[in-house]
Amino acid sequence: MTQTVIWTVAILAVLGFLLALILFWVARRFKVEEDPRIDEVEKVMPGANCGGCGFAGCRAFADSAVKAANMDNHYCPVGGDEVMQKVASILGFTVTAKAPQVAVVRCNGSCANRPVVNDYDGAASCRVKAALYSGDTLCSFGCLGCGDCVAACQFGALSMDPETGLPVVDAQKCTACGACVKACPRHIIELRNEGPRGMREVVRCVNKDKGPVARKACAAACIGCGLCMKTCQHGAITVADNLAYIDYTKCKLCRECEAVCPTGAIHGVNFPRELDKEAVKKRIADRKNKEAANG
Amino acid sequence: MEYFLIIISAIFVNNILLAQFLGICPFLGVSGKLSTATGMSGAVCFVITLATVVTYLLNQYLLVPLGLTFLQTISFILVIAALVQMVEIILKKISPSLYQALGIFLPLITTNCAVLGVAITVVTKDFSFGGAAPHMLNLGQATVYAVATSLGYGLAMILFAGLREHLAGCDVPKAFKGLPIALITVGIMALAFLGFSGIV
Amino acid sequence: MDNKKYIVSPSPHIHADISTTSVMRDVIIALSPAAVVAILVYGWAELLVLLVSIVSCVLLEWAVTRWMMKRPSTVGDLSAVVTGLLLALNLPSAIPLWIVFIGAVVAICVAKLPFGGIGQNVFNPAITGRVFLLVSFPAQMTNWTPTPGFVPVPDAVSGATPLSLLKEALKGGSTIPQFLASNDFSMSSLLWDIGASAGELSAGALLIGFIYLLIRRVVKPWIPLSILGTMALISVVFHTVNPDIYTGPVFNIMTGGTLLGAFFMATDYVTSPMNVWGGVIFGVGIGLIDMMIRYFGAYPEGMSFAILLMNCTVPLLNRWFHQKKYGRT
Amino acid sequence: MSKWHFVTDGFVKNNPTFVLVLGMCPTLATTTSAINGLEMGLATMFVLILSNIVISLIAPKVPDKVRIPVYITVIATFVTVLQLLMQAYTPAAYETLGLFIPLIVVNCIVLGRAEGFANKHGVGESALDGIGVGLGFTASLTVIGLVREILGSGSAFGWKFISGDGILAFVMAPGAFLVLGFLMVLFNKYLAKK
Amino acid sequence: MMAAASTLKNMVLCLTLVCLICAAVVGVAYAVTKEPIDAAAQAKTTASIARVLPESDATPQEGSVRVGGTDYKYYKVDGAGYAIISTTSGFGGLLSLMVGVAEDGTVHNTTVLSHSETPGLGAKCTTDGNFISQFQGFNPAEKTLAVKKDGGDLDAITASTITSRAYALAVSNAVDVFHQLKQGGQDDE
Amino acid sequence: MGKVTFSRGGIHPRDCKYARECAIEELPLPKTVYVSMVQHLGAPAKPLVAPGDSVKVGQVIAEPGGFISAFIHSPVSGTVKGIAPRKNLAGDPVMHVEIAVEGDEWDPAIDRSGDLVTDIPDDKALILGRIKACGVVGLGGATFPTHVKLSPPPGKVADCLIINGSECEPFLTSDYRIMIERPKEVVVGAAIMQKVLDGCHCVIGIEENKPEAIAAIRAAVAELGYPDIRVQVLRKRYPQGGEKQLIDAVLHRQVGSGGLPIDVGAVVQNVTTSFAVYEAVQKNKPLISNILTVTGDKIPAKLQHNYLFRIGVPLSFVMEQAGGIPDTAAKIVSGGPMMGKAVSNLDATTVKGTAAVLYLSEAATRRQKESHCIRCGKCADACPMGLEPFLLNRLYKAADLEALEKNAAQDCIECGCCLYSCPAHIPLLDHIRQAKGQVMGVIRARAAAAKAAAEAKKQ
Ligand SMILES: Cc1cc2nc3c(=O)[nH]c(=O)nc-3n(C[C@H](O)[C@H](O)[C@H](O)COP(=O)(O)O)c2cc1C
Ligand SMILES: Cc1cc2nc3c(=O)[nH]c(=O)nc-3n(C[C@H](O)[C@H](O)[C@H](O)COP(=O)(O)O)c2cc1C
Ligand SMILES: Cc1cc2nc3c(=O)[nH]c(=O)nc-3n(C[C@H](O)[C@H](O)[C@H](O)COP(=O)(O)O)c2cc1C
Ligand SMILES: Cc1cc2nc3c(=O)[nH]c(=O)nc-3n(C[C@H](O)[C@H](O)[C@H](O)CO)c2cc1C
Ligand code: SF4
Ligand code: SF4
Ligand code: SF4
Ligand code: SF4
Ligand code: FES
Repeated sequence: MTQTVIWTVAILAVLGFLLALILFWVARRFKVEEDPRIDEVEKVMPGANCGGCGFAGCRAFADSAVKAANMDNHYCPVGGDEVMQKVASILGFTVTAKAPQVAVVRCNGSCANRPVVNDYDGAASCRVKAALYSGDTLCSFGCLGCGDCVAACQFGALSMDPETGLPVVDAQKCTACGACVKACPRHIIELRNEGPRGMREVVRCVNKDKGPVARKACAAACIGCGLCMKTCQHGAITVADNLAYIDYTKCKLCRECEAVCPTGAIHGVNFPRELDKEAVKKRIADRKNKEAANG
Repeated sequence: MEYFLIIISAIFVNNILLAQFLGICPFLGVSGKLSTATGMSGAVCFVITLATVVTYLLNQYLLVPLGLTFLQTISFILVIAALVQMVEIILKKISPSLYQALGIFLPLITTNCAVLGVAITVVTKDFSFGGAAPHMLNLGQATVYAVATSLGYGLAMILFAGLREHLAGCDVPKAFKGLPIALITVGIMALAFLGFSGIV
Repeated sequence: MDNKKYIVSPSPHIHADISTTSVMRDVIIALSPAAVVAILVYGWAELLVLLVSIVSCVLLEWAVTRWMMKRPSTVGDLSAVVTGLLLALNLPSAIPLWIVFIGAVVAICVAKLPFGGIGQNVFNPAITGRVFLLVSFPAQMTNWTPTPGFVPVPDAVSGATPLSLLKEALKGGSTIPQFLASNDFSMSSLLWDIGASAGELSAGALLIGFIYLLIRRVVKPWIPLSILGTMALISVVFHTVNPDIYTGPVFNIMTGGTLLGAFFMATDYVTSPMNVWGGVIFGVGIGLIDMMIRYFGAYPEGMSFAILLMNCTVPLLNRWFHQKKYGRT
Repeated sequence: MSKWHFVTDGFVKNNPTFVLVLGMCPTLATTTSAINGLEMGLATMFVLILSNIVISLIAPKVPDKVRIPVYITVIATFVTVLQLLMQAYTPAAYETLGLFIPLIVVNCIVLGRAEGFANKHGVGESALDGIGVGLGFTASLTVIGLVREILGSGSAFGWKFISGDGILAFVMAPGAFLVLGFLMVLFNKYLAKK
Repeated sequence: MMAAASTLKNMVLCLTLVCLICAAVVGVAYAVTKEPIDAAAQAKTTASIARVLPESDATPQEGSVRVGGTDYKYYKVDGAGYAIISTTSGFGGLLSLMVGVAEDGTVHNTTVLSHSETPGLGAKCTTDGNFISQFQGFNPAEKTLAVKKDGGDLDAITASTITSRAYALAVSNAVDVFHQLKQGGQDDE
Repeated sequence: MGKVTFSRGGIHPRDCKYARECAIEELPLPKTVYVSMVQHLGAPAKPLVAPGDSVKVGQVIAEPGGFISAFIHSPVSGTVKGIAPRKNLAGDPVMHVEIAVEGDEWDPAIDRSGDLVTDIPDDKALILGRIKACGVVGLGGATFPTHVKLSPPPGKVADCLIINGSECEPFLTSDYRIMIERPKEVVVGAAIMQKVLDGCHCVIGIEENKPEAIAAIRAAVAELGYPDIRVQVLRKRYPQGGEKQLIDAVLHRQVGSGGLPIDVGAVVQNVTTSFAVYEAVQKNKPLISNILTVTGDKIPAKLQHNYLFRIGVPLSFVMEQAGGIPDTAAKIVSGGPMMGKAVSNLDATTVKGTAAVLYLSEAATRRQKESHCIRCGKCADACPMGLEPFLLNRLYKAADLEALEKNAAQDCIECGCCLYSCPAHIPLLDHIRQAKGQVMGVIRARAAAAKAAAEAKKQ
């Protein structure tokens, strides 16, 4: 009996000893060097593998970031500054903070605003539709309504509004990965700074037709009249090709443009109060008068 | 003839995955892609064969003479663990791409029931093929049994990986996505493999 | 000009007069001779089996797609009817109807809908149903006692298919000549296979249906031909070597589920390879496995198992075999 | 802070069968009846608790390269002890569960918990985790066994409620996979949401 | 918590140490359970013998005999008969029975020691009362030990002819062993 | 020689050539025409006139905008009103020259007589120059500038000119009418091109469902006695007229992926192109008119026409002249039912390549609801290029560009056989067209990168 116990102990001890020895030798003989920071960086990445950073996935990003000289070409929109800070600290870089962004739909051609003039019967895909023709309304710039952007968003931030037939962004879920921007064949979606408390001023139109043509196609179209540009005191608005555009880095959210737009193409979002157009108009008029008096 | 029957039996009739339920975790885990599945099958095949031979010798020439067969479990698993770790280290050096693909599953070969299961089965079970009297396998038969069993593992794995790659493109209802549909697929595969019953 | 909304779509602007439903309707038409013969020979019992099978398949598909998967129902495409029909033709007429229902549940709710429904299942639903029943209810599934039919038939063998009787005898150690001597039927009467599943009943009816499918270009002949060819080849070789224990080619092709399987079940689009050569390999595999089971396995015949097993290989065959492209070598 | 959740997590959030999907082999092989499932679950739990405790104790001192061999040795020790005890005191259960008792060594749950939990937590938490996961495993196996027994043999915990056979496929290999697959659907649908 | 470094010394030391301790634990466990295990095995054998042979006070005597090239283990119980262990190939693997043959050559009872038949089919050889009871008091001199399909007098388990056949063969072999033992015994005396 | 056809794929749609008996009529002139600057493959043409200019019929109004581009001539006489973007068929803005029609005064250099001129100039350069100056482009569908096609790149030799008279699409009858009304001109045109290509063989391929055309062309060939021109009867099968298929059918050669017919020694030209070449070379008449068929299903016979129309006439005018849009029309297609473009803008103008105005009824054209692919393989059987549309469709959805290229998405000729045959009504071609575009983009980018790399190396 004791003999059994002794043999047991002996065999297992020898076995353990031998195996440890062999393992150690093998480990030395077949050593592989790999930058351990790749794993570390990958660990802090969000792991969505969405490609929003321009790399083939989170690991590819990590792999490249570790080799990079600085962080200029590496930014993960999903993880945002928080993650980038962590990555930078692992790699010993500094990053400049980027303002959080969000996807913005620049078309307001709802069924009510834009009459449908033909009956599209092809594959339900904006890409296919855009390649075929200018669309089932007279606006050859606006949303085609087949929801390619919705399909492209892997964060569930987009959905088609059944009433307007237009996509809506859920700013809470949007990570600004930009997949929808790439998916939209009409270039309607744009990434913009989120703005203070999410407040933004947007021209919700991309129609570059001349005023009357645009107007005929869509009641909510920007007709390129330039009133907004003239009104804006901050030089945030430009009009090119009959279309106004608000530079979100310059916009001070005064909402004067919104008040003067004759077609209502300019929209303010997330403002706490509704715009009192008349009051603003009056304010503008007063200012103009004063300027006229001074000048 | 007996070798032939061992092979048929181990691959088809008593398929290690579909009839014996050994090594299911990596089977479910790495079968998503055909290339990975093939690599994993190769690795498992190699480890099973090696482990079976080593443990067979260990049992035959050490444990049995000393009357220590109760040490089978513990000593076998030690040998297997060391073997797998060796394979892992070597693979990392020789084929980093395969190593990448197999990821966490290489260490899991250690905890793959198939390896220990075959090693234990071979030294504890009587076999009888083609009307021969029940007997323990000799070293040659044990080796053939191990190779054939792991080929059966590879066969089921590769077929399953093919099916799963196909399923990835299917519009599987949400609740069934992933493992449930994979399990149902294996279930029907196991059903099909029952057709071989009675052949050996 | 006017305000009419004209249709706009990419080309082409016309479509062949064909749909999933029309294809399935053709299969149903092709199977009806066999079903009619079965009803005539096995009477009300067979009719009930057919009805229960088809109705359960259709209702289950409807209910599950609508209420559980919350998708538009697909019963309109008639594929559930085909499944029900083929399942029924694979069962003995004397089978209890609740077992038929279980078969339908397996076919539709296990083999078809969890995979996403029509076109996406990897295993042939009817065969999955039948194999499940074969494994689960060995006694009932091998009780081939003929139920009273509407037309008198000669030579009714009772209780078991000639195949299973033969298998029993061979397993028990006797030879084919001994078997024939001890039973009062001849080899040729075995071919007029009365104690068999409804679908196995009449080679003629099945052949007519298959020819119809060929003419309507619903199926191509490569898969059935390679199955039957392989079986014939193997039988010839084995039968020549030892006629005492290995049956010959005509027997193997005419008995059991061979024809039904080769013509109608191995050709299911969804669960067979897309490419001609893939299909040939698929067929050869089925023939091989069926003969292996017939000669060496526990079951008297293995068409269902063989098809189900080869179903597993379809994704790989589709991956390996591709159509020859224009202008490329 | 209550540590009770280490135990309850094992049932739903960390359910070894339906969430972690580990230890599939015994799950499928030994669940031909509710009792068998229960026995297997308890046997596994025994090893799980003890190895969790011991590994949480020794983890800090184990060099990385021999970590797995060491853990496995510890687990194998408890399995061998279990084998001996079962042979001595519950020989019938030992026979039904057969090969799958020694295979507890390689049950991914045991090593998985050792690697994933015990070597990062204290003794007490590890023990509780062992209990929780062990109970979760036992519960899952018993449920699977029960379903298969009811469908396959027409009985529950050995009590037969129909005469004759059940649907035999459910006691065979295919039934194991199918039942697990469908139960997983139900689990995901009704429990995992929380 | 940081693991100790993977130096040769640490690795070898750690693994050896763990093995040592574990071995000790296992060894002790073995020592402690050896007796109960033997007792359990003994109990099982005794129980099996008690099932297959008429009640008797005599202690079974273990023996082994070679019949037709196969070794059979048996227990002789004085005054009751022989309990013979007989193994054949069933459907799924080996089927091992203990067959009790009374002194008069009739089968007293049988019990399955181990099998790997299909649950629900062949596995019923352990539970199917109708099947098992056929062997109780079976007199091989009067009836044939084979299933009806093979021209014998036994009803097979439903849909499990192969298992039933193997069972019958095992019993029949045991009877042969009994006769051999009887002859041998007479020779001895 | 018996009937020949291409070696794989293809479909057999119903013929529907309802307008086959309608003789070619001349379409009256509208008040205004709009001449598009994009009437050919390649770069848009550059206008040479200014508003207020007055122009004669046949006067050059735009010059080629690049190597692959063509001259455009005024189809009418009158005053240029404006040069401005105008929506084309698809509603996209394209530069048009608007001309108010005044009378019908032709450029005097044009021979307007109906006499047949059979003497072919000897000078190859002269012929090519005339073809180019007359703005002849292929009228078989792609509107590829003909003079470019007739000038094989150095090192490549054409050994067979194939004149494409298959007109395999249902409904269309314009090529058919040309063949039976002007067979001799077509044959002379062929002989001219034969000469340009250094006297190679010439085969005129015509599908078997046009026996009259076969007879007429055969008679013309026999009568005119040009060497080495023969008529080849083709079996009826769509897309017999696709040049890759036609070359396969006639010469048993297959053009490699990404290759051109000239790579296998073939040049393919449509019969109406041949007619246009005749008019350009022998009559100095620029390509300012073409034949179009107005037809459709479920429409009265009186709405069916074959018109000789002046390019630049709005479609709405054509339809008005033809008797108005029938009530049964649910879709209006410019071109055939397989390859034509659906018209979303009825005011779009005709261009050189316009071949038909086709009215399709709701029942004939409405796409049925898409269901799941049943893997019947009918699409793959139908594909004349040997592609596997079901697979391409799946790969497109998975956005697997690499696999798409491996499975030759770029080889698709957009014939539509796959979509036509699919019992599950999957919009295969809609997706494959996208896939093809994406793969072509990748291939082009790769080629450009390779070229840049090679150049960088040189320096
Ligand atoms: C999965 C499976 C398991 C089986 N298991 C057994 C078994 O355990 N015992 C047995 O005798 N036959 C078994 N069989 C064989 C069949 O039931 C066979 O038909 C039967 O043994 C002979 O038929 P009969 O007994 O009805 O005459 C099995 C068959 C299959 C497919
Ligand atoms: C699918 C398909 C079908 C075609 N069918 C015809 C046809 O019927 N007749 C024809 O002349 N060209 C047809 N073409 C165009 C030819 O491929 C080729 O471009 C033309 O014959 C060249 O002559 P061209 O340059 O004179 O137009 C078809 C092209 C495709 C892709
Ligand atoms: C970019 C490009 C270059 C081409 N170059 C030639 C050429 O050099 N020679 C030639 O015979 N055809 C040339 N082709 C014409 C094509 O072979 C083909 O006839 C034309 O695209 C119309 O074919 P389809 O109607 O079948 O589409 C060219 C076409 C393209 C798009
Ligand atoms: C030629 C042909 C054969 C078919 N064979 C079967 C069959 O064997 N079993 C079955 O369930 N359905 C069959 N179907 C119907 C249908 O394709 C099948 O249910 C699909 O697997 C459902 O996705 C067949 C259909 C066709 C067109
Ligand atoms: S809405 Fe657009 S940018 Fe925002 S997460 Fe979705 S795809 Fe990305
Ligand atoms: S925004 Fe762009 S992608 Fe989205 S539905 Fe409109 S057109 Fe399509
Ligand atoms: S459209 Fe393209 S893929 Fe479809 S049949 Fe034609 S060539 Fe093939
Ligand atoms: S024709 Fe349609 S249903 Fe058939 S394989 Fe092609 S895509 Fe699928
Ligand atoms: S329990 Fe995980 S592989 Fe067996």
